[in-house]
Amino acid sequence: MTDELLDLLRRMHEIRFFEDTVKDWFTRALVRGSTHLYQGQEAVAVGVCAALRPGDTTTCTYRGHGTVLAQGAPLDRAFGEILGKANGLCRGKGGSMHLTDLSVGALGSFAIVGAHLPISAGAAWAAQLLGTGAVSVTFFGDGAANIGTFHETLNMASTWKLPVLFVIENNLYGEYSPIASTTANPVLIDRAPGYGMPGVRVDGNDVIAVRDTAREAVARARAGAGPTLIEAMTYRQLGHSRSDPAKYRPAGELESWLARDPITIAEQWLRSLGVSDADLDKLRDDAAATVRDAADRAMSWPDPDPAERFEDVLA
Amino acid sequence: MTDELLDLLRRMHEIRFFEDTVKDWFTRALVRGSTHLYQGQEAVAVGVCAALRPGDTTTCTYRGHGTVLAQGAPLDRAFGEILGKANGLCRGKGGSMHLTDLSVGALGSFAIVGAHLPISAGAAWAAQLLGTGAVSVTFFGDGAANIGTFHETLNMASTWKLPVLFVIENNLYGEYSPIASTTANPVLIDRAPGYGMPGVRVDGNDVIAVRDTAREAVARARAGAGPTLIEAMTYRQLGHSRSDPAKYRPAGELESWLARDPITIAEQWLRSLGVSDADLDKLRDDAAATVRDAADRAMSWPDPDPAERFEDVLA
Amino acid sequence: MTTVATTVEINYRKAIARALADALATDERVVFLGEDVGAAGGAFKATEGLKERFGDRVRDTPIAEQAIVGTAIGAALMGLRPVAEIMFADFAGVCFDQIVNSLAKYRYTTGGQVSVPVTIRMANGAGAGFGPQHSQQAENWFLNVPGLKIVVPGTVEDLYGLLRSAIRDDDPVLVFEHKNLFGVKGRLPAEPDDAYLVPLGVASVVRPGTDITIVAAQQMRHRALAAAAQLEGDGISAEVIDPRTLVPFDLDTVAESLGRTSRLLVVQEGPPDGGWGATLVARVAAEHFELLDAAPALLAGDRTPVPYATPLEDAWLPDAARIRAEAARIVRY
Amino acid sequence: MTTVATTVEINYRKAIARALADALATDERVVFLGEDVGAAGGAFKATEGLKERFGDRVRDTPIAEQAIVGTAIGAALMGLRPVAEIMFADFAGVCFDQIVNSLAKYRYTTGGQVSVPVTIRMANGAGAGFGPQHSQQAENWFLNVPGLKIVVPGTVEDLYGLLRSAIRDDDPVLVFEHKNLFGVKGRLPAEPDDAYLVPLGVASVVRPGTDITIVAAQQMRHRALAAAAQLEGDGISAEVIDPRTLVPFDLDTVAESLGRTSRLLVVQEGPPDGGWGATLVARVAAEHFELLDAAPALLAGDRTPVPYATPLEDAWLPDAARIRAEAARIVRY
Ligand SMILES: Cc1ncc(C[n+]2csc(CCOP(=O)(O)OP(=O)(O)O)c2C)c(N)n1
Ligand SMILES: Cc1ncc(C[n+]2csc(CCOP(=O)(O)OP(=O)(O)O)c2C)c(N)n1
Ligand SMILES: [Mg+2]
Ligand SMILES: [Mg+2]
Repeated sequence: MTDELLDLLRRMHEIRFFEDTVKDWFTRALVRGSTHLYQGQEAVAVGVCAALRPGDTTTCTYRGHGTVLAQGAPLDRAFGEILGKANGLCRGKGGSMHLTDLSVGALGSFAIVGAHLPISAGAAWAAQLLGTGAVSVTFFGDGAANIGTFHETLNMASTWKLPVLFVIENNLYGEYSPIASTTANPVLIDRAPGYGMPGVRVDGNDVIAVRDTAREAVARARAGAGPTLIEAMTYRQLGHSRSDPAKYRPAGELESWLARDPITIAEQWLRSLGVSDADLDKLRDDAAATVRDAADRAMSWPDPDPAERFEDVLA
Repeated sequence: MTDELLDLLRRMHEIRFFEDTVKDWFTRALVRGSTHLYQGQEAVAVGVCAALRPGDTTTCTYRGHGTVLAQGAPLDRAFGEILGKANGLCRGKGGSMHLTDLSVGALGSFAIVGAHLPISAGAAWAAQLLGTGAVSVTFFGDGAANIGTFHETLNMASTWKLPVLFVIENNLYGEYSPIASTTANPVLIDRAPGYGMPGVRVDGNDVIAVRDTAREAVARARAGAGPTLIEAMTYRQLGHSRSDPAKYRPAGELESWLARDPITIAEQWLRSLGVSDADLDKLRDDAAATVRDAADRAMSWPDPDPAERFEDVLA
Repeated sequence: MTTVATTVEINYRKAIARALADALATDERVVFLGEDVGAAGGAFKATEGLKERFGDRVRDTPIAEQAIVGTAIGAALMGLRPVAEIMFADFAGVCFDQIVNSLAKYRYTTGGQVSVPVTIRMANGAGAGFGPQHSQQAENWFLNVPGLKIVVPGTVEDLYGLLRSAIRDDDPVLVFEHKNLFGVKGRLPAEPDDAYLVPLGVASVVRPGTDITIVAAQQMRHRALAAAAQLEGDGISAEVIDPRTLVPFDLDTVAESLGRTSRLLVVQEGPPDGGWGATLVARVAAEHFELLDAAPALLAGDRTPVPYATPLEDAWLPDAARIRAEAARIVRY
Repeated sequence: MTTVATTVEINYRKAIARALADALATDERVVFLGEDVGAAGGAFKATEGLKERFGDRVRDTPIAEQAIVGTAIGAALMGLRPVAEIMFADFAGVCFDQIVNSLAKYRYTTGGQVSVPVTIRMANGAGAGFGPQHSQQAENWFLNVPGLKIVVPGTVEDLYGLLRSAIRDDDPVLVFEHKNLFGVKGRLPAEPDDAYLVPLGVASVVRPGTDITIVAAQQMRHRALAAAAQLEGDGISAEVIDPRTLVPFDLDTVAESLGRTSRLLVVQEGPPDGGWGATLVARVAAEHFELLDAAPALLAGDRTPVPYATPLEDAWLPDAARIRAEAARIVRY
C-alpha cells in the first residue's frame, strides 16, 4: 500500500514538474502555439491509470500531458514533442495538444472537444470482439460533456456493453465559462441513468479515492457489465491556456482548491502511514531531478528536417 | 369541447387520407425518391398543434406530412410538392421529405436526422429576445434521440430557458431497428433530469391526452420556465418507407396497435360525448372528399420549368 | 485479370454484399458496422445475409454517425479493419469532423505510430428523386483533406474490386457507391478471387479514341460512353477514361491520353467549384499545358442544390446529349 | 471610399470587435453567439466589450457547435441576423452538416420562402504553431456547396468592410478571419461609417503590374506583395490581386488583369486539390484559355496536414521566396 502510494505520488510530482517546465517554456516563448496545463488535476490521471493493466488504453484531451505521462510515456520524448523535436513522441508533427504513445496504450490527445470519446469506445469494441479483456478509458472535461459525441458514444457504449470508462475531469470551467453558465444541470452524473449506466462522483484530488473508483469500474467493464461514467471533481490551478490570467474566478476559489492540492493530500496520506517528511522531500526532489534531466535531454535534440513533413501521411 | 374534438378528428382524417393517397401514388410509381408516412401517429401532431396559437412554430422530420398539415398547410400545395409541381409548397425543389410552409409557422421538414432540433431552439431564442411570447415545437423520432444534436440542443435550450417543446414521436422503431436494439435505456424521458428539464410520457394515440400534455408544456414555456421533453408513445402502422414490408415486427404487435388507432380512440371519445355514428361517418366522408379534391387539383398543376432550378439559391 | 474462374452475373447492389462477404470471409480482422446494416440487411438491401453469416462482426448501430466513425477508428487502432457504412453520403456532414480531423490526420499527427485501415462506404449521387439532402456528390467535400483515399466505382467489377482493395488497404478509404447504379449488372467470380481486386489509384480507359479525351466517373461514365457512341456517328473519336479513384488521382493515364487527343472534357456530377473535375482541369492546365490544343472544359452539375422534381433534377445532371454537344464544340475549337 | 471621416489605427483583432459592435449598434436585429464570446471577450480576445454593451444580444454558448449554428439558423428564420462564432475554422467539421445541409440549402429547399441571413465567423489558417487540428484552411471545404458566400479578408479594412457587409447580406456568409493576421494594423473611421463597407464578390487589385498576375488572399496576399517588391528588382512587374471573396468569385477582375499580363500564378494557403486556387486555375483555363501565354500555376501548401514543429510548418507554407521564384519561372516560360 505505502509503496504503491509512494509510486503514485512520484508520478504526480513528475507531472507537476513537467507542467511547470512547459509553462516556463511557453512564457519564455521557447514554444509557439497553444498549451493547456494539468496542474491540480494530477490525481485524476494518476489515480485512474493506477487501476489499469498493460493492454488497457486511454484517450485524452489537448490538456493531456498528465494522462499520457501517467500511462508511462517517456518524459523526454513528451518534452521533445512539445518542443517540436525530431525525436518527439510524434516526430514534432502533433505538438502539445497531441501527445500520443501507442506503445504504452496512450492512443492520443485530441484537440477537437469530444472527438476522442468514440475512439475509446472503438478500442473497447475491439477488445470485446477479440476477447482480450482490455479496458479503454477516455478522459474529457466538464465542457466536453455538452457536445454531441458524448451523447452518441455513451448511448452506444452502454447498448453494446463495451468495456470503457468515461472519466469527466470536472475542473468547474470550460475555457473561461463556469459550468453553471453552460450546463443546465451541472451534476453530470445525473445523465448516467438516461444511458442505463452507473454514474459515480469522486474527489478528483484524492488519488486513492480516484484509483478505488476506477478499479470498481474497470472490474465491471472486464466482467462484461459495460461502461461507467465517472465524474472526478477537481480544479484547474492555472488558466485555460497560456494566454489566460483566469480573472473570471471568484475570490478565494483558487486558494481553497490549492489547500486541497492533490499532492498535499497524497502526502498527508503517506504521513499517516508513517512516511517521514525527509522521505517525502527526497521523493519530490528526485522527481524534480528526473524531470530536469529529461527536459535537458529533449532540449539537446535536433529539429526535424523540413523534408520530414512529407512523411507519415499515408502508410 | 365536442366541437374542438370534432375539429381535431377532422384533421386526423385528412392526414390519414392524405397519407393513404401518397402511399397509393408511390406504389403506382407516380412519385420517385422516398417517402415516409404518418399513418397511426396523427394524434401526436394534431394534439400538439391544438395547443399552439398563431405565431408559434414547428419543425419536423422527413416523416412530416402530418405535422405540416396539422399546422394548417394547404392540402393541395402539400400534395403538389410531393408530386414535384411548380405550385408545390416548395416549388417542387424539396419534395416529400421537405414540406415547409412558413406562412403557417411550419419551419420545415428535415431529412437529416436531428438537424432540426437546434433550428427550433433558435426560433425560440428569437421569441425570447423579441419578447413575442411565441413557442417552438420540434418533433422527432425515438431513433433521433440518440444523435448528437439532441443532446446539444436540450442542454442549451434548458440552460437558456428557451420556450421550446421537444416532442419525441416514439413509434418504437428507427428505420427497422426496435428501440431496445439501439438505445441502452429505452425510457427516453429518463434523460430529461440530466438536462434539468421536465420529461413527460403520454399516450400518443390519444389526441386529448397529447393536447393536454402539450398545453401544460406550452404554458410553462410561455411563462419563461423553459423547455419540456415530451415522449409520445405511438406506432408506425406502415413500414419505414415505401420499400419496407416491415417483416421485423413481432407477431401481433401491429394488430394490438391498430386496435388503438388514434382515429378510433378519438371517435370513442366523441361517441361518449353523444356524437352519433352518422355524424362521425359524415365527418370522415367529408374529409375524404376534401382530400380527394385537393389531390385532383394538385395533379392538374403543371410541372416546373427546368429553368426554375436556378432560382432560390440566393436572395 | 484472369478469366479462367467461372463467373456469375450480379448487380451493383448485390456486388456490395458480395464484396463485404468475401472480405469478412478472407480476413477475420474485418468487421462491419452501421445503421440497420445487420438484422435489416441495409437500407438499400445491399448488405443482406452478412449478419446471419458473420454474427458479432456485423453490428447494427444507433443513429449516431460520429460514434460510428469514431468507433471504427478506435477499433482500427487495435488491429481490426473496420468497414463503416454511412447510409447516404450526405450524412457525411454529420461525421465530417471524425473523418477529416480524426481519421485523416491520426497517422500524421502521431508521427506515423500506426496506420488506420478504416473503410467508409456511402451512397452518393443524384438522379433518383431523393431531393437536396439525399443526392449530393460528397466525394468532393474531402478533396482538400490529405490523408484520405477516395474511390468512386461505376461498374460491378470496379465496385467489387475497389471495395475489397479499400478494405485491404492500410490507409483510410472513402468508398462512394452511386445510388443510381444499384441496378447496373456485371460479372463476378463464383468464388472469392484476388484476381478481381482493382488497385487503388489506377484509372481505366474504357473506350479508346483519338480526337478527344472524356474523363467521367460513375453515372457520368455511362453517359459519357453513350455520348461517345453518338459522337462516332458524328465522325468524332472520343476516348473515355474512368478515373475510378479520385485520391490518389491517376493523372498519368489522362496525360498519356491527351498526348494522343490534345483535347480534354471532364464530366463531373455535382457543382463545378471545388470538385475533382476542376482539380483535374487545373492540374492538366498547370502540368500539361503544352499537350492542349484547345481550352479544357468541365461539364458539371449546376451551382445549385440538387432539386427534387424530375424535370428539374434531369436538367441539373449532364446527360449524353450535352456531353456530345460539348465534346463536338471542343473538337471543332 | 470617402476619406473625409477621421480614422483611427487599429489591428485586425480589434477590428473584429469593432465591426461587430458597429453591426450590433446600427441594426437591432443583429445578435451574436458563440463559445466564450461574451463574458470572456472571446478566445482570441476579439470580441471584448460586446457583452457589456449589448447584453442579452450577445450570448455565451455551451461547447456545442451543431447547436450554435442550428440556433443561428432558427433565429434568422424569425427575422434576426445572427452572427455565430466558430472559434477555430477547424471546428466547422463538427457542425459541417448544419452549414452544408441546413444553412446552405434551406432557402432552395423551401422554394425561396425565406432567406437565411446568418453570418458565421471562424479563425482559419496556419503559421502560428497550432498543429494539425487548429491550422486548417477550412474555406476550401465549402466550395462545392451552393448556397453559401465565403469571404477571406486579409487586411483590417477588408475585415471590417466585409464582415459588416456579410452581416447585412440576406444570404449565409462564412467569414474566415486569419489567426496569423490578428496583429496586422490598418485604419478605420472613428465612427460607424457605411462608406467603409466592402461589397461581397469584388476582388481588389492591390498592386498593379504588367508581366504576371498573382492572385493571393489573406496571409498569402501579404507574402505575394513582398515577392512582387522583390520581383521588381528582378525586372518583373507583377500585378497582385486579392480576391477577398471566394464565393461568388470575381473572375472578371482576374481576366481583365490577364488581358494585360497573359500569365497567372495563384498562391493558395492550404493543400492544392479541391481548393479555390485549383478552381480558379480551372476556370481561367476553361473560360479564358486564349488569354494565357504560359501554363497557369498554383503554388499551394503541401498535400499533408499542417505540421506543428516550426521548421516543418514554415516549409509547408509558401513564402515570398518561393512565390518570387515561381513567378520568375512563369514569366520566363
Ligand atoms: C469542437 C471544439 N469546440 C471548441 C473547442 C475550443 N476549446 C478548446 S478547450 C475548450 C474548453 C473545454 O472545456 P472542458 O471540456 O471543461 O475541458 P478543460 O479545458 O476544462 O480541461 C474549448 C471550448 C475545441 N477544441 N473543439
Ligand atoms: C444523420 C442521419 N442519419 C441517418 C439517416 C437515415 N434515416 C432516415 S430515417 C431514420 C430512422 C429514424 O428513426 P426515428 O428517429 O425513430 O424516426 P421515425 O422514422 O421512426 O419517425 C434513419 C436512420 C438520416 N436521414 N440522417
Ligand atoms: Mg473543464
Ligand atoms: Mg421511430
